[in-house]
Amino acid sequence: MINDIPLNYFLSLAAALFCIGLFGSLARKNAIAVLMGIELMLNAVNINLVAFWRYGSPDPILNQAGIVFALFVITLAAAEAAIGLALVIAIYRSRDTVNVEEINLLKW
Amino acid sequence: MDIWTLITDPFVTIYNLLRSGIIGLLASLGVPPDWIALIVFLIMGIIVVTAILIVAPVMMMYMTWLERKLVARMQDRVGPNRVGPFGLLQPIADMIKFLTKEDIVPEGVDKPVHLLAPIVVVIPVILSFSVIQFGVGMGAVDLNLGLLFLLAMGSMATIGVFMAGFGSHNKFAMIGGMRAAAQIISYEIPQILSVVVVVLLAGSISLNGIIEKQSGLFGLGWYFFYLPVGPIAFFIFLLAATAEINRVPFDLPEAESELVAGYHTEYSGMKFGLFYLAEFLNTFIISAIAASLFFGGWQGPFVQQIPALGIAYFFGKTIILIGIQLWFRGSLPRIRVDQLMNFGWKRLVPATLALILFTAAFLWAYRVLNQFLTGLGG
Amino acid sequence: MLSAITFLPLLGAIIILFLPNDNAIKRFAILWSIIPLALATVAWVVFPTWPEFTMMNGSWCSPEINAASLEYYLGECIPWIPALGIQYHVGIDGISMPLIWLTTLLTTLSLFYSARNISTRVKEFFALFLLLETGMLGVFVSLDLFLFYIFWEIGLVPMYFLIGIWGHEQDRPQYAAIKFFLYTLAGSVFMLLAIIALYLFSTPNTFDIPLLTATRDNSVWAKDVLISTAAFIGFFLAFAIKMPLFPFHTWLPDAHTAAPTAGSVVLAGILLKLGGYGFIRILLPMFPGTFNSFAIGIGALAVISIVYGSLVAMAQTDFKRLVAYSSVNHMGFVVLGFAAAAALTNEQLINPELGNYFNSGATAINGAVLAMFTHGVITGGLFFLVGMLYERTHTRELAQFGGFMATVPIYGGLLLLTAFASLGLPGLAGFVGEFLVLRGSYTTLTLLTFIAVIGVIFTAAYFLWRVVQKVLLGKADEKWVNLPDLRGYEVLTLVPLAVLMIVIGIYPNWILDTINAATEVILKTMASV
Amino acid sequence: MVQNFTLLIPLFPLLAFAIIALLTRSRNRLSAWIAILGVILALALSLGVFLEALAEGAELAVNPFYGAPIVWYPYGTATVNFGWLVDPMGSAMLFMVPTVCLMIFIYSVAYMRHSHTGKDGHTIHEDDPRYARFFALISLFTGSMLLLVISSNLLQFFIAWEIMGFCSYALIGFWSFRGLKEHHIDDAQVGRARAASIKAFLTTRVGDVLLMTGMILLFITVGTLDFTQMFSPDGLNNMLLGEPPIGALQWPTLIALLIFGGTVAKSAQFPLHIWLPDAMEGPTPVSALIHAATMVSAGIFLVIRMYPLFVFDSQTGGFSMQTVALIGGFTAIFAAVLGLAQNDIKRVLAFSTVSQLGYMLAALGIGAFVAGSFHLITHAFFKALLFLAAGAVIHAVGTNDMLKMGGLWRKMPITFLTFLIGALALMGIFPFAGFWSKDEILLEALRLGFFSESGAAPLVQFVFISLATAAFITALYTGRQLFLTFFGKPRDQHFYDHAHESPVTIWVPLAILALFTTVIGFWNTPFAPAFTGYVGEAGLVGLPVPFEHHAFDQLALISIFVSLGIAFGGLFVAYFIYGFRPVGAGQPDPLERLGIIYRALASKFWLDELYGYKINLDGTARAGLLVRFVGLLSRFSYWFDRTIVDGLVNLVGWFGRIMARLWGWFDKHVIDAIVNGSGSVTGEIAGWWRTMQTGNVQNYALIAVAGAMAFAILFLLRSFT
Amino acid sequence: MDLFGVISQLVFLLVAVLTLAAGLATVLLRNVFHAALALVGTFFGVAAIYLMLEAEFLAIVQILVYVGAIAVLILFAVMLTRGMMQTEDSNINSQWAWAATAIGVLFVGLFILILQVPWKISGQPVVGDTTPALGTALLTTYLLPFEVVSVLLLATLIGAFIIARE
Repeated sequence: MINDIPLNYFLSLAAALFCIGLFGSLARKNAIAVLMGIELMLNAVNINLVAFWRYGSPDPILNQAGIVFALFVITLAAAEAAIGLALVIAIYRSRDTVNVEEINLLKW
Repeated sequence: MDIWTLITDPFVTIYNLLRSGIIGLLASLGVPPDWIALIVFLIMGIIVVTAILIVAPVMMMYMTWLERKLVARMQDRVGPNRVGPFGLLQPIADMIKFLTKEDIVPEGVDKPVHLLAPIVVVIPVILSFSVIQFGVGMGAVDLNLGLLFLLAMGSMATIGVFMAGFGSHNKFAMIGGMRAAAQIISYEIPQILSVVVVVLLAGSISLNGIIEKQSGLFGLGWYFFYLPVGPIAFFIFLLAATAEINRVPFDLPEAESELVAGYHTEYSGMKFGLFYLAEFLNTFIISAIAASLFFGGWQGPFVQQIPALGIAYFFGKTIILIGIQLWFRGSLPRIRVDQLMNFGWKRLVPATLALILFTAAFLWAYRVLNQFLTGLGG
Repeated sequence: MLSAITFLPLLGAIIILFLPNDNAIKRFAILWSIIPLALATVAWVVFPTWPEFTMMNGSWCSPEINAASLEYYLGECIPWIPALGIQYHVGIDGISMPLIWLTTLLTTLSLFYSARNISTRVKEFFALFLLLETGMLGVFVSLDLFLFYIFWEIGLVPMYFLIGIWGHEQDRPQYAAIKFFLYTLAGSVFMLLAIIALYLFSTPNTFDIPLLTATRDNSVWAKDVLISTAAFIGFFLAFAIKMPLFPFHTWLPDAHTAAPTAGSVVLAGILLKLGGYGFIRILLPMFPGTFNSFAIGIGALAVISIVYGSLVAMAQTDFKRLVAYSSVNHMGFVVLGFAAAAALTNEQLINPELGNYFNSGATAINGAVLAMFTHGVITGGLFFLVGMLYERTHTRELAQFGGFMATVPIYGGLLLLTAFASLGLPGLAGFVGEFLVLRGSYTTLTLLTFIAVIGVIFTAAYFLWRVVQKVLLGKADEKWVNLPDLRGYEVLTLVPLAVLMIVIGIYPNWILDTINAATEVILKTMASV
Repeated sequence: MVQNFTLLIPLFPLLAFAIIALLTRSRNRLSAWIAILGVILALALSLGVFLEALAEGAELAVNPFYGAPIVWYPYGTATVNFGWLVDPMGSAMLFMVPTVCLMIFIYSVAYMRHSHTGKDGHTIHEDDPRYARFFALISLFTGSMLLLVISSNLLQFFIAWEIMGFCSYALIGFWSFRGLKEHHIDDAQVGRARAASIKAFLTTRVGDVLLMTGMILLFITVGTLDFTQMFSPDGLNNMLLGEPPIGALQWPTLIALLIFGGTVAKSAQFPLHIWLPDAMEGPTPVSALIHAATMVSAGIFLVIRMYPLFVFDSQTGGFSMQTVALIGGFTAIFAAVLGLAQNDIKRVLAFSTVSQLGYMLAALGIGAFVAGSFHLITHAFFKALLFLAAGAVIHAVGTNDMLKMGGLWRKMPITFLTFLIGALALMGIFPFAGFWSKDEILLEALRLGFFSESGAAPLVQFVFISLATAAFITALYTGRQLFLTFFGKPRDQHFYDHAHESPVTIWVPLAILALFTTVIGFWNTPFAPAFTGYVGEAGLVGLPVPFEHHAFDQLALISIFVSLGIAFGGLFVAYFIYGFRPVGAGQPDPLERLGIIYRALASKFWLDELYGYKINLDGTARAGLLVRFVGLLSRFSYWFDRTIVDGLVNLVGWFGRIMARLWGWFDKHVIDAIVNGSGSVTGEIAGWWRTMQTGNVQNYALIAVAGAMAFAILFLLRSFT
Repeated sequence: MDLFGVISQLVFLLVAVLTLAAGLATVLLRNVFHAALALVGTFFGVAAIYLMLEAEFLAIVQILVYVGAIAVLILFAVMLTRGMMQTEDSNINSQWAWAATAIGVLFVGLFILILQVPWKISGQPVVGDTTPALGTALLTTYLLPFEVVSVLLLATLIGAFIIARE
């Protein structure tokens, strides 16, 4: 399988997905959309990790660092999503909006 | 290939015969080997899939019939007996009803979501059929993460429910969707943890592996009889699974009395039919899983010798479990939402965690004792 | 042992902070101050007899420091800041032993006395007093310049408060306290510069006094004239101010008149000795050459302060100022003694054929150190007596007293004894010190000693004239008819001092032996072989 | 055998002093007896030593009873030891001092009781309020005198000398303070006593300082103070090695003179005699004890002890012996002359003591060592007798002034008789001690001056003449005193009938002393010079050369007649002036007719005003020029100290304040400005950057990404180029 | 390139295109709910890629966790803040142009980087089931991160609860 599809494919796919995610978080007005963008970015990272595991790891069975790391990233993503959304809901409840541009209390 | 194997294990042998036949055919046509492999793979795949797609709806229809018969019996009435002998043709009548009914799409509905919802609900259930082992070697595919796959499919249902609830632009639907999602999420944990108990005992996640571990002693090898842990795990799994698929004691989402029909109020015709299909198939899947995990799936006396018996055993056990489920539907009242949540989080989750801990400790002690004895002996 | 003596008072001070009511503090302070006194007495009695215990055993410092400080007894040495060559190095010899014993004695007596006289802010008073004791003991005990300087400063602060807070209002205590503090501080700043110069130019950069003395001959700071003179002047200024020597003495009368009785007893009794101790511990052994070249000048200053001190004392109308100036006079003798010893040229020290210069040098130093000790005892007694008089009459104008010999005979008797001891009547303590100093300094500073002798006459004159005549003799006037005589505790405070005066006067051998041993060592170190 | 207990002799009186001072202060009678007991024990022990010394005989001088056990002053390697030394002259003193002291102690038991007429007329006898204190002080004095006599080294000698000085100060000033309730002495007497005591102490202090300097110089040059080793030949010689301290003066001369300075002060010789007359303010036993017998003689004893030094000095060309003789001779005449003009009975005796001491010094000065020493012993007895008798008279009559007395011989026969014996001894009439010792001195002076082999010594001749005239004047004033007090008509009736015979405890000591005065003379008559053999035979400690002694020859006979003639001549002249027509009540002293001379004599040649301390009768006192100058000097130095030195310090303070204000201004205007400036600049810049803070999270994220991008690009470029 | 290789590449391209499309949909769709659903689609795409990289366990965990939990969470969030939905004018904020350019440059840089960097390939075939080995690895070599993550999850649980509480 792997000798058919070169590593670069996966990496470029991950890069693309990452950029889409980044664009999502930078350009979207809705806070939840921003969080979704972040989720995308994390997934892109995961793809990279697994790809490196699969192509780069000398002994895929024993040395599953990539997979483990991906697992941790997933849990982290879950935690981040939970907290992020909790915050968004809290903000929504207090300021009745999730539009990021309106949440600018720190403006000078 | 001889007759005896055909008799004892008809389906598998037919499948193999067919498969080798095609290969031979293609080889004779001079097709390059990898192409042959590809084509054979595709054909056999299609055959198995169609087999499942036929068996599953039929099963579903006759489960509806069974359900209505049993529940009627419980409620001291006869149940469908007009359409065909003992109402046997009633399901076909229902089927025709679903197909012919007008499919109303209310206005202001989030069209794509609304339309996709039933499909997203049904697909996971059908996918989970691929992993179930109907008989000895008679599973579409034997993933070594089979059980986990099943659980994953179970958790996908939430999205479908959400889409149905959300997409139909109807407050009742939305609330039903929310409740369903909450219920599925919170009962997913106890279900997975109870399954973990079995995985601990069996030491493998693939369904076949678990079933093979339960052989011996005329059925006493089943994990149900693995005394301190077995029955409790089964009971918790059953409850959690029932809640997962919103069956009776926990059928809050489409509770008729309060929310008209829950998340599938706005659906009619074939879309509602699909929801109905998904519900019943889910019941079947739950019973099948329960049967394979706790009652040894196709395990039974002489199954090695006559693999065919495996199918009989499997279907027997599953039907009994479906019966229990239907029995629930007939006798248990619907519980309130807070009771539901309380029971799920404050009773089941701790119970299953304790159970896992206990089993792990028990296994460890057993192994140490074993080593000690052997060490003593050696 | 030594560290115990030094830091026990500090510990006492801290404990006092926690004691609840006043008389608990007073009782505790007195009892607590007896412990260092007992330890010091044991140390003095025992220390010549236990050579092995006394030497530098159990010290963690570098071997050459141990080698250099063999003569110092009860030595303890722990590297404190090894990077800078600073050690917590303590040790005593014949010279510092009597002074330590005197410090502990005078502190106990002052605490005993002030227990009944101090009523305002008792806790602070006793805590500060014990802190002061630690400061003073520290100076006598430390053999490391850095440590010496620290204790020197610690001694300063409590004294400032004692004068400032408990001083008598009409004598401008604040002005006196600040003047005292700044004056001494200015001096000690020069000393600090000198210490640092020594540190920088000593071959193994160190602050250790024995080591510096041992490596003096071939070390840069001794050979280079500029550095050694600058360092010498730095030290000399600090000690001269503290002594006080003639031009630097103006802080003393103000400080004394303002200070409370206990304060001025300790100030005169011990703080003045710090300067003297500095001369003998640092100037003589470390700068023999420089001191020699300055000897005549310093001798002249000493003689001036003797004569000048007694003359000015004669003109005083305030009893306490008179006693203060008498201290200037007595301290003049001490400096004269040291100057005489320093005036001995190197070869006079080494070969004995030239005439027993070594012995006369030794007599001078013996006399000076003993004079310090006896001055502490006598002036301490005098200040107690002045304080007691002030408690009763609330005035120190000599003119207003008279005929006390009849009205308060015990007080009169003790004052007579102390006055005669102070003016150096042979048979009492004052004479011994002065006689030895004069005996020692005649050989080297003959002319100066002649003038000093005149000072002796004036001392006798002003004391008798002003003190005994005005206070004791004459017709007792009605104002003081019901003057209460000395109470029990006051007599008890003065008795040990009186006994000391008489005993030292008649048989001074027990102190001179201790001092003599150390003087010979100092003189040997002075002679750069 | 007894001799190694000699150290205990001074111990008994000192112990008595301690006991009285500390314990029996309140009980007068008991402390009196303790004091007397102390002296008796001392007397017994010293008599023992004296007899043993007599047994030893003359060669005691060569190896005297000596012991210095106690290590006293360590200095460098050597030490000064505390011990005792008894040589012939010492033993003689040991005999004389305790006896005289005992007599005085017994005498003062009664003397210190005052009587005054109480409210209801009859006289009340009660002890002096500080009765015990008196006995404590005199026993301390006796103890220190004995310590001085037996001291083995000059330092011990000096300490005893100083303690005696203190005792004399305390005793002279015995009545220098008076409690409100006491009225046995009036204010004038208190004032006078106070001034006299300090005058005495300071004058002796000057002498002490000179003595101390001499002692120290001796200590340095000779290296030791111990009498036995002090005069070793090489010790004395290396005195000559060093270059002379001041001009032509040699070391030995300087030291000798300094030591003689001590004697001049202590024995009240010419320049420093001013304190003795005023010392009469003390109680009479004190005057007797201190100013007759012991203390003043201590000065002479010092010269005796240091005689080898004086001899060595004169042998090596020093002039110290001549100065001693000169001062001695001059003082003899000077004091005698002054004695003539005194009306106070005790002052006359004081001046006579001064002149007699001058006698002794003159004898020692011209080399008549033995004669001088013998006169010292005899003089102690009859002078003590005279003083005690005078005391008895004062005690009885109540006043010192002779012009108020007269015709007392009938009221006080025993006192009169003893006074007469003492007076005759003083004048040098035949059987009494005074004659033998004075005659001996005149004989020696005559022989050395006019008939010695080494030719006439003009100085000695001058000494002989002055001593002769002094003898004549002594006879004159003694006679005057006799006639004024005892003979003639009582000039003041009130005092006359107040007089009464002195009680038994007073006239018994007088009798004993009178006995001694008569007997002691025979110890050393020209015919049987036992004393001369004993003392002079083997020379002195440190001067083993024996004094040459001439047998009795016709020169001695001539001198006997000469001295008798002088004595009787003086007496007749006195009789002629005072006895023949006794002075009436209220009449002036016949001598006043001499006019200016009399006034000069009466006011002691105004020396007090010059350099002393004039104490006038009413108790007020005015400092002499010298003392006032010292007072002035001290006030000036105090002014100097306050303004110049303190001023300097305050100046620095003031200057500091000025600098402080300057610095304050500089700081505010320059440094502060800089600080504020920098503050506002930063504020400005901050303003610009603030706009970046849009509050929009995504802007920040974008900027972050852009920043990361920039870095990435940079990194890439660098790694690829 | 044998048939199998070609097919696998084809499949890869298909999956890649689908995933990216879903990604873009998530980012660009005006309706947040639809975006959320597109996100679910992306998750499935990523799961598929994991399968292609023979990491089955991870694929299933991806579905189980992402689709099962996080997507639901996001949907919940969307639903809870539903009030805003209707007034959605444009979902793109003002700075999208800048963001697009920066990200474009970023993507190009990354792409060049990917092509340039000589990745170390060690093409070992994956034999047998990797899950048991993964299990042991998690609880032995990576025990500490495992525990830390568990603590993190606990903290998140409590944190989210407190923040979102009424």
